[in-house]
Amino acid sequence: MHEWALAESILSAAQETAEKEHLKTINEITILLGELQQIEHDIFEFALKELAKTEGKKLKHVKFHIKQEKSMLQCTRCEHTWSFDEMKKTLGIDEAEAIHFIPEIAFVHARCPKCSSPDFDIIKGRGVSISSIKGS
Amino acid sequence: MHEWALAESILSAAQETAEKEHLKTINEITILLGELQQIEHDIFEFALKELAKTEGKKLKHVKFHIKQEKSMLQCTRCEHTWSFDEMKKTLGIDEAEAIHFIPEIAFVHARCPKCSSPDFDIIKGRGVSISSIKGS
Amino acid sequence: MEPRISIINKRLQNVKRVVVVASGKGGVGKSLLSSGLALHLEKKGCRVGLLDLDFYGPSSHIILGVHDVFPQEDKGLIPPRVSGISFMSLVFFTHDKPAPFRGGDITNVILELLAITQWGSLDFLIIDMPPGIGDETLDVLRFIKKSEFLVVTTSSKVAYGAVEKLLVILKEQKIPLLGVVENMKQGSSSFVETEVVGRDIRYLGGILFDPHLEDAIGNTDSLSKTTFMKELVVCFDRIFF
Amino acid sequence: MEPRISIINKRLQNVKRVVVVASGKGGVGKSLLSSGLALHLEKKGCRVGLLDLDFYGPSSHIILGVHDVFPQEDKGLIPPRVSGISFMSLVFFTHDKPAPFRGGDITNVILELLAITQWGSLDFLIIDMPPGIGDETLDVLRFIKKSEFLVVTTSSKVAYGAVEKLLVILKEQKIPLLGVVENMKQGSSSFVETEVVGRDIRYLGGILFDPHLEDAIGNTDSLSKTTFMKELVVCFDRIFF
Ligand SMILES: Nc1ncnc2c1ncn2[C@@H]1O[C@H](COP(=O)(O)OP(=O)(O)O)[C@@H](O)[C@H]1O
Ligand SMILES: Nc1ncnc2c1ncn2[C@@H]1O[C@H](COP(=O)(O)OP(=O)(O)O)[C@@H](O)[C@H]1O
Ligand SMILES: [Mg+2]
Ligand SMILES: [Mg+2]
Ligand SMILES: [Mg+2]
Ligand SMILES: [Mg+2]
Ligand code: NI
Ligand code: NI
Ligand SMILES: [Zn+2]
Ligand SMILES: [Zn+2]
Repeated sequence: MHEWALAESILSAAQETAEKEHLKTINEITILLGELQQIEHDIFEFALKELAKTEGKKLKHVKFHIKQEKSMLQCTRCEHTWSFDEMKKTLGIDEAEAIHFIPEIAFVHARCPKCSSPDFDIIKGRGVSISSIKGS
Repeated sequence: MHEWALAESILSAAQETAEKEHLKTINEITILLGELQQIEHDIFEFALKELAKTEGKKLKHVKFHIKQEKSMLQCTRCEHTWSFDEMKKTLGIDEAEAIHFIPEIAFVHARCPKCSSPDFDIIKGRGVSISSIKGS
Repeated sequence: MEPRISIINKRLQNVKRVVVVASGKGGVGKSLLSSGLALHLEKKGCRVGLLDLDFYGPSSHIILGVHDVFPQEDKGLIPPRVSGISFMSLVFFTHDKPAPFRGGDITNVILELLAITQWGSLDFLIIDMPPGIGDETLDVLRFIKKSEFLVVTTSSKVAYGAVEKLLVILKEQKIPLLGVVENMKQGSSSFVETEVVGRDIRYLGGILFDPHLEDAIGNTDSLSKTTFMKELVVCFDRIFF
Repeated sequence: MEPRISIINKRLQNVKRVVVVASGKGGVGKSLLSSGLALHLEKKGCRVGLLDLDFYGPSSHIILGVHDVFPQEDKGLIPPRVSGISFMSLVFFTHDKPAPFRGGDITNVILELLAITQWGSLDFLIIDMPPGIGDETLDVLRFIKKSEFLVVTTSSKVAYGAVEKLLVILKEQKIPLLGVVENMKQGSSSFVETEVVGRDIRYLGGILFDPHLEDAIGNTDSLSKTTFMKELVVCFDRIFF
């Protein structure tokens, strides 16, 4: 359940935004869960809701929209693109779990499926990010 | 006149594109000159035209469109943005010339005008780039 | 929007001091000094954390002889205790394989580690840095506002040439600078001391080259008994106690 | 579209061999070995270039005692001759001030240097690398297809732990690997040799710690007379001649 730590960062960023933009309440936060980090929707939503209860009045009535974001990896050497779905097949359980903790561990345990290079980029779907915060 | 070396890279990239996309001739190359690198339009155009003469038939009738690209620098720490125009005022002649050779030397000789941080990004207008190559 | 930045202060709110052991140069003893300092502070009764941010050549786990431990998952990751020190390193995830990261990846890894690690209450968090003034250094300056730098050099002109560049940046940016340690001294040249003092920076003293240090690597009891550690204590006690 | 990548092969087309002096670890002697190797090859009658890619701690100009020279502008930049070596370094542009680059900047600087430097005809281009397996290493692998790596380590477990990671990557990627030099040897442990040979990599020999080397830094005549250089010649002549 290290997901709590990331959920906490979402609420803290929301508070910061409320502060900066002088919002009285935050109504809605839209969150992207990048495929590479393999975070379960339900666990994450549960953590967010539990945490929101103790975050004070600005987050009392917040709604969370959680969307999955497909991953895209691209090789710097041969320009081939692929996804975590495909990468996963070559990973052991420990390796996939290490990527769950730190998505860049993909560069340690995985290679371009076409040319075997370790020099690739995470183009999309890395981890947890905020796509929008709405308040009033 | 180190500009020749960069002009040469444009023609070489054009040849490569012609090869890759099976083009018989290259008709037009649109080039951006990023403000930070301080390359003079006329010198660069002259170099391109001279070099094109000896590049073989694919580049015999090529037209060059050279556009200036305004620069934008942004501070990672305070998010302030500025341009090379503004930066230039704080630079000595040697420093500006060093940036002409290697644009990243800006991180050596310049700072964020608002917070003095060396941790800024070149968002736009770094140096020579190709915006399009047209052929048939 | 990047949510992780905003949680970092909270993660470090019960950490009293963050000591960043850095150098413009590699191989000057940053890692030995980081581990040595952490062990010493722990012995003195302080609560100490050690974070290894050298991802290409992580060394702290080798020096401390870390085996068969893993962070505990509990609303984040709780670093395992190693010789009384809360220890965090990427090797828990890399399984000690190569980490061919580009600069942007480094920033992401640092952000992730800082966002999910639950250090709890500490008197000192020691950070073992890689060499240079690149992404790791810029990110520590950016994300960890309470950083205090401890800079390591050797007596060599080549080493000091690189170290000086870090000192220039730290002074210019008005970053708290605890001072400079001159490690692996062999001769009696006062070149480094003169240079450092000339820049109005505290010279913390020299530590001699210890021919027996290598044999103590991987065993914290042996390490504590080296002349290296005796000299380290002299350098550091004058700034921390 | 990035035009600079496509010109690099042409810039290096009359360079017979590119020798990349690298290590996972800092402070193991990459820069001393790069300069020493360049000086030696030049004495043997080869046409030699030396490129310093360690932007945070450039050292080659200190070792060779480079002063008051600048590249000549002629359809690019022609490196100045220093003790008979065509020498290129970012210090010509930084004026030896700190270069706080992030990874993406490093890539841009390397691309720019490779695109505009006119090396002419060379038998050897020696590249003095920074430590690690980050942007510089990945970019050399990406942009300079004829790279051959010469890897430097010391006898220390901590140093070899980092060096091993570079070796793993180079072997895995099937990059030409000339071998490993064990520098600054002091004891007689054969730990490094055993490890290297066990990975089916050529062990090029050891070079002893030379207490007089520091005094020769900055003066190529003195450098040529050190025992360091004598031992270096023994290690390298068996691969280059
Ligand atoms: N005072 C000392 N005496 C002898 N050897 C030392 C001393 N300090 C460091 N070393 C050795 O020097 C090498 C580099 O030290 P390390 O801590 O790994 O440097 P860095 O972290 O700066 O790269 C290691 O082999 C280490 O054992
Ligand atoms: N064989 C040797 N004997 C004594 N000192 C050495 C030897 N090789 C390197 N050195 C010293 O070790 C330090 C690190 O060398 P350097 O070439 O700068 O390493 P790197 O480029 O790997 O960081 C320098 O002070 C250098 O003078
Ligand atoms: Mg990558
Ligand atoms: Mg920058
Ligand atoms: Mg270290
Ligand atoms: Mg070096
Ligand atoms: Ni988890
Ligand atoms: Ni010019
Ligand atoms: Zn590939
Ligand atoms: Zn700023």
